[in-house]
Amino acid sequence: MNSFPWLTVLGLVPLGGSVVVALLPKSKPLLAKQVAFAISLVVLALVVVVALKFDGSSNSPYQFVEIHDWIPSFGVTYSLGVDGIGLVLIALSAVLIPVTILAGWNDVEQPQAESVGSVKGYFALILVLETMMIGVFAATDVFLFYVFFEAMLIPVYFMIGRYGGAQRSYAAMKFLIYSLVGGLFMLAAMIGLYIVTGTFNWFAILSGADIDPTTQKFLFLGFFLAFAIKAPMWPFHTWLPDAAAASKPGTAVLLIGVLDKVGTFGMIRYCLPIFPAASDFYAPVIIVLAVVGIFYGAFVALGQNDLKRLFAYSSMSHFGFIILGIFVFTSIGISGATIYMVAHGLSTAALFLTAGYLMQRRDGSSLLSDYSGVNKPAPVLAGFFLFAALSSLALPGLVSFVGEFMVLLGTFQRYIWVGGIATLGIVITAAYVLRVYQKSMTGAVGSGLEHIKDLTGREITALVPIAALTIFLGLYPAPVLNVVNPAVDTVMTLVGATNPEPTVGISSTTSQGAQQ
Amino acid sequence: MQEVMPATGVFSLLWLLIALPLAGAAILLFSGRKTNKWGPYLGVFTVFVDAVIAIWMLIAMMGNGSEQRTFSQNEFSWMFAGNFKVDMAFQLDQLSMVFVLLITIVGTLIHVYSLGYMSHDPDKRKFFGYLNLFVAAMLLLVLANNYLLLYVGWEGVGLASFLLISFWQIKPTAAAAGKKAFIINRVGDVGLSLAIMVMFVTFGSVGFDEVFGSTGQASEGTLTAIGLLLLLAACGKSAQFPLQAWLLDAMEGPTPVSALIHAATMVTAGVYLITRSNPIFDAATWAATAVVVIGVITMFMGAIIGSAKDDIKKSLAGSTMSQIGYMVLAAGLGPIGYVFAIFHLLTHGVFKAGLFLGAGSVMHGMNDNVNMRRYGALRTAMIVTYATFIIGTLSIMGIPPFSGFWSKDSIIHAAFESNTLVGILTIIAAAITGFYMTRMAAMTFFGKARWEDGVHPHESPKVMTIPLIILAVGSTFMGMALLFWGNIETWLEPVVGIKKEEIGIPDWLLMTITLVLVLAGAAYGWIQYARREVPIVAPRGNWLTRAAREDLYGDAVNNTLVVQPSFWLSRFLVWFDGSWIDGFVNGSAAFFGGLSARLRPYQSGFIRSYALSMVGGAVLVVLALVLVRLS
Amino acid sequence: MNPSNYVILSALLFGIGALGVLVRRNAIVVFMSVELMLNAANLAFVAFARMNGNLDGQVVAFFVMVVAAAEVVVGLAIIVQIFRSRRSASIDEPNLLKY
Amino acid sequence: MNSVNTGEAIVFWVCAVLAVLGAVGLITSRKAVHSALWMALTMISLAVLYIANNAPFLGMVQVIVYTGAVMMLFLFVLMVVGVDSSDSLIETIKGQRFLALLLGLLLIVILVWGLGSSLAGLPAVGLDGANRVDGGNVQSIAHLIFTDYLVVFEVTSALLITAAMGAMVLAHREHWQPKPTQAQLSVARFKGDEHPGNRPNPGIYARHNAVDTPALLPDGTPTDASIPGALRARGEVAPVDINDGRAIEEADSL
Amino acid sequence: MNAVASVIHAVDATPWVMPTLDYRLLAPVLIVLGAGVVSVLFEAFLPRGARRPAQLSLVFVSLIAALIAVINLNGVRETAGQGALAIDGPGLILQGTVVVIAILGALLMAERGLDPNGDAFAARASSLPGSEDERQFTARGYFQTEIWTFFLFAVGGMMLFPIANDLLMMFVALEVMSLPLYLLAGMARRRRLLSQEAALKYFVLGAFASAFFLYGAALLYGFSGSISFAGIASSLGSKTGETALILIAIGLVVAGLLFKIGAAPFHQWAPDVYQGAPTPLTGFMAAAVKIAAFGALLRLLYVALGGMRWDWAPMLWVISILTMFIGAILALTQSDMKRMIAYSSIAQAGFILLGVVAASAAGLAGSIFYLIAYAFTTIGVFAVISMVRDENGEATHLSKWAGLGRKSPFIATLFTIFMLALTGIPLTSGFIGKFYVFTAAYASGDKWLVIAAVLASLIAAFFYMRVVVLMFFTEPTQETATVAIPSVFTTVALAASATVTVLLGIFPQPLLDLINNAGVFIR
Repeated sequence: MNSFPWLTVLGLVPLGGSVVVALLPKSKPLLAKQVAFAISLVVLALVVVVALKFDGSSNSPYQFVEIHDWIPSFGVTYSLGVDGIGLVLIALSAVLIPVTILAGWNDVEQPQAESVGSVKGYFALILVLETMMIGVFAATDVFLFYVFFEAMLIPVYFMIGRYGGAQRSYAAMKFLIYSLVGGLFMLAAMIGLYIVTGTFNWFAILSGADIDPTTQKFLFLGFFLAFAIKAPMWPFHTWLPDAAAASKPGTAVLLIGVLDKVGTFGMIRYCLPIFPAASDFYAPVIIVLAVVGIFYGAFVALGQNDLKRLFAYSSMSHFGFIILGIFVFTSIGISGATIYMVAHGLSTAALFLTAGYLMQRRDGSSLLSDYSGVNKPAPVLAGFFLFAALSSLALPGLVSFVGEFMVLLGTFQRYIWVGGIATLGIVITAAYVLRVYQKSMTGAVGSGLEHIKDLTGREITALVPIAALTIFLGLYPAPVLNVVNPAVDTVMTLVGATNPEPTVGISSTTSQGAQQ
Repeated sequence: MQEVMPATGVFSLLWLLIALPLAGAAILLFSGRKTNKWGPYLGVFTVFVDAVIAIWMLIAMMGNGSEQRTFSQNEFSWMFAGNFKVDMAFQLDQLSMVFVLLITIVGTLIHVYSLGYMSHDPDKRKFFGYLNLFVAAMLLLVLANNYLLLYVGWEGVGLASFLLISFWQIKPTAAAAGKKAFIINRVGDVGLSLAIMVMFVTFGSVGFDEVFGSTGQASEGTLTAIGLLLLLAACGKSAQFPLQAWLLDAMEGPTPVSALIHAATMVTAGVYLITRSNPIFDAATWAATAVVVIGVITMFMGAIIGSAKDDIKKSLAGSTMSQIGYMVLAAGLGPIGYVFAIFHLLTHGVFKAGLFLGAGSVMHGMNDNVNMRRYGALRTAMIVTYATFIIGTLSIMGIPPFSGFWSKDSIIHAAFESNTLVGILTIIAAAITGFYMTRMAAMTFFGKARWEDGVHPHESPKVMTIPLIILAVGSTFMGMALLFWGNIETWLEPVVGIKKEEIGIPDWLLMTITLVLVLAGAAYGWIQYARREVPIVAPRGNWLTRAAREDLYGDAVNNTLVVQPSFWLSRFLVWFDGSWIDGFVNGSAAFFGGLSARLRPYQSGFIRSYALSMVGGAVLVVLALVLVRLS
Repeated sequence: MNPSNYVILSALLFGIGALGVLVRRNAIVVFMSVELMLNAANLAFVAFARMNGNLDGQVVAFFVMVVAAAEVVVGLAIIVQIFRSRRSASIDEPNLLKY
Repeated sequence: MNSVNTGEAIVFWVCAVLAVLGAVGLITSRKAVHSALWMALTMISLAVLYIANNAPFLGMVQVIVYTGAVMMLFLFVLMVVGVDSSDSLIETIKGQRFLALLLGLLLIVILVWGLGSSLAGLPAVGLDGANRVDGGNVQSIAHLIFTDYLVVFEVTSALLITAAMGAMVLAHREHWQPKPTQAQLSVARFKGDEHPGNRPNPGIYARHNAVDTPALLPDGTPTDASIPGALRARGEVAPVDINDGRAIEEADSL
Repeated sequence: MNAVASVIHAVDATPWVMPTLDYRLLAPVLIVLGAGVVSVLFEAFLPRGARRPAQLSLVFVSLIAALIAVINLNGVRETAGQGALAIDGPGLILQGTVVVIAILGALLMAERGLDPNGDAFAARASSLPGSEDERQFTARGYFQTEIWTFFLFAVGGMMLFPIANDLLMMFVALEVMSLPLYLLAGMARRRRLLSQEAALKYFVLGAFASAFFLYGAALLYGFSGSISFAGIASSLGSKTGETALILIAIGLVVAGLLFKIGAAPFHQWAPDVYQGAPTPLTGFMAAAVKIAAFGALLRLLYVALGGMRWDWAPMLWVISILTMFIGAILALTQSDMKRMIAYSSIAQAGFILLGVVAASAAGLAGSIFYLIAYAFTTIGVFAVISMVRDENGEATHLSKWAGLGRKSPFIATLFTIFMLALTGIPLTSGFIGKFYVFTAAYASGDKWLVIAAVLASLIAAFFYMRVVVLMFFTEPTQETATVAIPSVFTTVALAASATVTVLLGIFPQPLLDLINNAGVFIR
């Protein structure tokens, strides 16, 4: 049964769907939405099937492997396969896409002068993006990965530029150019890798000879820059606030919720295993930048008046945690970072979607100062907003806590002081998240907000899966951890890192014994 | 070491203790308006069932030998990666048991009381939902078998506290108070997080059993660090100095909340944490000493603040701080004090709940006015409230035979056993307690009526007074019951250990001195506030009064040291991000644009200039070739 | 004297031709300068043919003359065309396309 | 002929000087015609030098093709464009002249230095051998052209066709209607409104015979027909006092 | 003296051996040049009305025949025409590409459906701009069909250029290619003054560059005593002295060729000529000249001067960087579409030079792939440019493209694909091309050159994407141009170029196989 090309099918369904949607008549926007939504659900169903078929205890970390020659001249293969990390992120995308479609049902429909694209175009682009995202997470060929990595920019570019707000052209351009900065340097590094290893196939690269450390350091930078920009890591972040502020909430969700994960995913998948020596060499710098990012993002978020920018900066802070978790080279850290990616995807979705609902009720204003006391007229909206906020601040019991704590613990395990300092970030996170909630939702009802409608059934329906997943995985993250941990162990082996042992007493084996 | 028993029989319902109120909360919060009608009753019901189960468990537990009273239930693996593994597992031992009882029973009473208190609130359903959520989180806190799960409950109660403080969030002050509580608590949470991390790094586990089992192998420095971090956590949750500032503001919440969360249960979580971690503190003397110091400081701060506030709830909140200070210092004393810290915690939970509910009842009758200067002579208007409140007052002052006497006296005794200075300080604090409680009672129930126009004090409905009565009964007899019949010392000993030391002065003398001082304080309060006219506008007062009214400048200090600098930093970084980082980005774009504009004139359109550059190019090419060859 | 002097002379003529292109504004004169450069090349070819002892250089020079003739025809046609439209043979005049 | 004998040296030096002189003249004369003449001088000098270099065939071709055909074409176009046109000496492009001189001289210096240093003392093989193969320079060149360089030779035809056709397309004005014959023209002339005969010459019978002064008809009235259209269009017609003529007549009659 | 003596030296004359001409090898070129000659005859003898159909048929038939002839030579690897031409894999691929691009270019040039008044070329190049003659010719439809003669000759020259195996052939091919283009550049129907100016600039500068090339060739000949590449290559190995001579020679020859590919600082003609020339011709020229000239440059450097690699590579290094950056930076502030694409083509030339600098088999293959990819994309770009019009003809000002995505989403999408390809976004041919040349350069140790190229690509991305911004992210205004409906000619060309652009991005392997199997230049 494994011969069935699950991943290819998975990628082709949304692609075909986007063509169908794009070919629908312009006069029937509703049909386009329905079709797009249906297709996204089909993809989700397929992903569920794939996830169920995935064998977490299997010895081979990559499953559903398909390898075909693509460009033999360059040693490029069309090679797909997922490990736990990839699977989890594909699942995240598959969940967020229908949610986004549903939540953004009317986002591009209103007679807004600013938007220039057609309704069906937006949904077609979302589906194209889904293909790219699946591809990027499933690629087991560096070249193929790069192709998806770069091609992914285009649908997003259009989603921001055609359907965004006031500054959309600027933001789209900034997004694209920034991404290309990383992408092109990565291209250079990728070429270097090819020169050194003579192949692009992931498995072949890994089984190939070790790259000498000097070359590693050079190539690592190319890859890392691309991922750092995508992630975004301080100080390569300034595209994100602009992009988030200019895009529709749905776009922002996909952009920050999934797309940016490609950056951190890339670090785990490519930077660490291929360039272990370089990763080790640069880790201190990266860790410092990550910690700076955590606090920088949080403090800037504290001073923002624009909701979308604020969330963008908060994401930047969160990405600081993720990157931190990756580069401490502990199983806990990397597993935590992966969980954090999922958690962040969900919490970002919740935040942006609720904020989007809110903004839609007030002519799209994203200024925090335009809102107050929303809780009174729209308690459900406020409730979801609060939930999103809590998810963002990593409340224990929610999946974001699992990720954050594991990241911090993993960090602490390796670098006590860094872990200690990073932990302080949770206070500032609480400060800015609650500040937003307090300012917008509580207090006297702001003028113009007295009669806003509470969430409709459709809007709630879009949020419920996110909330449910957030809570479920918060209390029972095992489904994710079960598949992620073996993959992380593989990464750890490849990077040649070992987990620090407890300083006294119980060794890892006995502790497990004690807890059984 | 205690033997860990599998959770069979009634103990297999451990998870249900948490799940019930959690389900209640979920139903109440997510179901929408449909449940408005019966929702509050569901909220009461879940907690009540919990209380029943808890009592059943207590009975079952008492059936076992003292070494077989720890029951553990492992649900599933929660977090795991590498050598890290945390289970979703619960553990019920004697210490947890008393907390479960406190939480469920007092919780039930307060839920019932709230039926009346919140009867007119449109968001009543949500309120009960939050209360249920709180109960669930609090139970999780005390039932967790490892620190990380405890942490979930720890933050969960913080969340519930936040939600309930800002329940009337249309009031900006309430919303701000909720946020403040949450953020300050988060500071404490950092301590807990770090403590957990240190434990993991040191012991390779965060389970109670594993940590305590290998405490002896860790260095004292590590243990001190863990202890101090746990203390930080306790400070946050239990409003101890220097993280005390949120508690007074937390009185913005509905009064039952203040009673349940900010008096009886949640704020005592810090004490639970320290007590629970007793093997660590026992091995880390410095940390234990710090606990005592913090306890003492807070004990006095709370007392002083309580003495100066005219807001009945804030005055009670000050008192709470002070009493928790007692508990904390007791817990800091080590095996000498753990039991009494818990003892006092229990009695305090009951009488302070009663006091708060009484205050709520008063407010209920006074149109929600909280200013005691506009009270007076209420003893006739609300007789049940008056009676129960006075019982509570006597109990907290430590007048025999009320509950507070037994527990507080135990602490004072223990303090003397440990350190005479601490002992003396506890007695002084007790005296101040006498003063401010008398002041409160006097201003509220005695003296002349200073009511505002249109206020018609009346007794609260039965649904509110019955819990008051029950709590008053508890305030009266619980101390004796626990001490003599329940034998709390032996009950808790397997968990926390116990140690007795001889002290220089005989027990009766110590007790007498304490009582005399308390009565002196009470007398002073009586004279000041019952005999004399209480001015409606507060007099300026001396510096201490003024400082106390400003919460001893806790907010000012926080603002100056933390809040303002944060905002400055934030503003600076916003500027920096826009002008420098983004400025660099846009600047480099502008640079190339500018370069382009600067270079364009060289494309002058003149054939001859083009030819010139071609000649230049040829020369360049030739020179380049020559130079390469030469080099 | 050495035959290489011919080459030096050709270099000189080549340079002068290039200079002429750069400084003269009459399109026809500019074009003449280009022709001068071609002639310089021819001279070099001829001189090198002698120095190398084969006739390839001379053949090339011959073809260059043919090419140059064709080029002259085309070039002058273009110049005449421009002159008709603009009534000017200045090479600086057609200056609409720039930047 | 490995080295250069004195006679050739003399020829070289004379012709070299003349060639350079011509080249310098070419680029320094203000008038394009002068430039062309200077260029002719260079061409002829080069032709001589070709001959001196064992390339008699090329020398002749040079004279015929260059000095004959190409230079004539240049001059012809110069006549079309305006023989008097001369460059102004003021440079209009900023920095052009300075940079041109700088780079031009640099180029010359590099070339002369480079070639001089490379070639100095290099023996020349000479062409005697090569020419002898086919019995002479012309034959040898012909041999090469029609064997080794046959393809080039053929391809050159494309070049020449292009050139011829290009010149035709750009310069030849085809008519969009058939050219009227002489007969048609005269018929048209008499059918038209205009006076078929000659127009009066300017200034006839007028006091002035300047072109802008209208001629006087026999009856003494002035007629604009004598004035060139351009002037008429510009309104630059000198006023004529009709009485002028009379006055003269009267004066004569007196 | 000697001169006279040599004339009468008819002593030991050897019998002439008839040169062998393998017509099969020469067939592609001969077909096209022969068609050019036939085309002249058509002009001379056919009635006006019959000329256009006849010429078009001739052009397409001959080009397709030439293509077949090229394909027929698949696998051939020998010299032809007494060593003047090298028929080898790379040469044939370049030749074939030139022919295909010529077919597409011819389609564009033949287009008459876009403008009611006719094609892009002046009815009479000799008539004065704005004169009654011009009006009458246009109105009567007396179009010049001589353009097809020129076109065929130019194509013939382009086909010769990359296979020229000696300096003379190369020079003549250069001229055969260039002279018709000089003429054609001046023949635009609209904005004729600009067109004539373009022709003059192209011509004068082109002749100037030819002179440099020629002089360099003379010096090369002087150095090696041979004009054949093989002879030059072998002399490089055998001679050690005369360093300055060979260096100067290389410099001048290369400078002449760099002019044709539009490399900085020999690039300045390109924007002016591209802008002024008739758009279909610009498209053809931009694509095909680049192929031919790069082919020639590659052959010269790899075959004749391969031994001097360590001398010329650093020089080209500098030129490459200069070209990339000047092209990309100057394109940033352009407001005319054709001009912007011209600067873009300069930048692209810089990228292709990476492959040249690599001086390896991969470099050769990469350059060829890039050239092919670039050529098809460029044809497509100019096809679209020729279709975007307002009442004054082609609307090349960028502001007129604002909101085009709304008015004509399909064409705007195609144009976007071309822009993405030029940017080098994956799944387009441009990406594979960039990848290939970058890889080649990297493999040759020019790591920092790749980095520089990456930076330049980045700057370039900015202006390519600006077009997309303009088309898709901006509302149409009154000013916005409309897309004229083309006839089958442009449609086919556009479809072909778009298809190739995408196909080469997704399935490049067949072409890569072809190029790799072609091997290296014959020596």
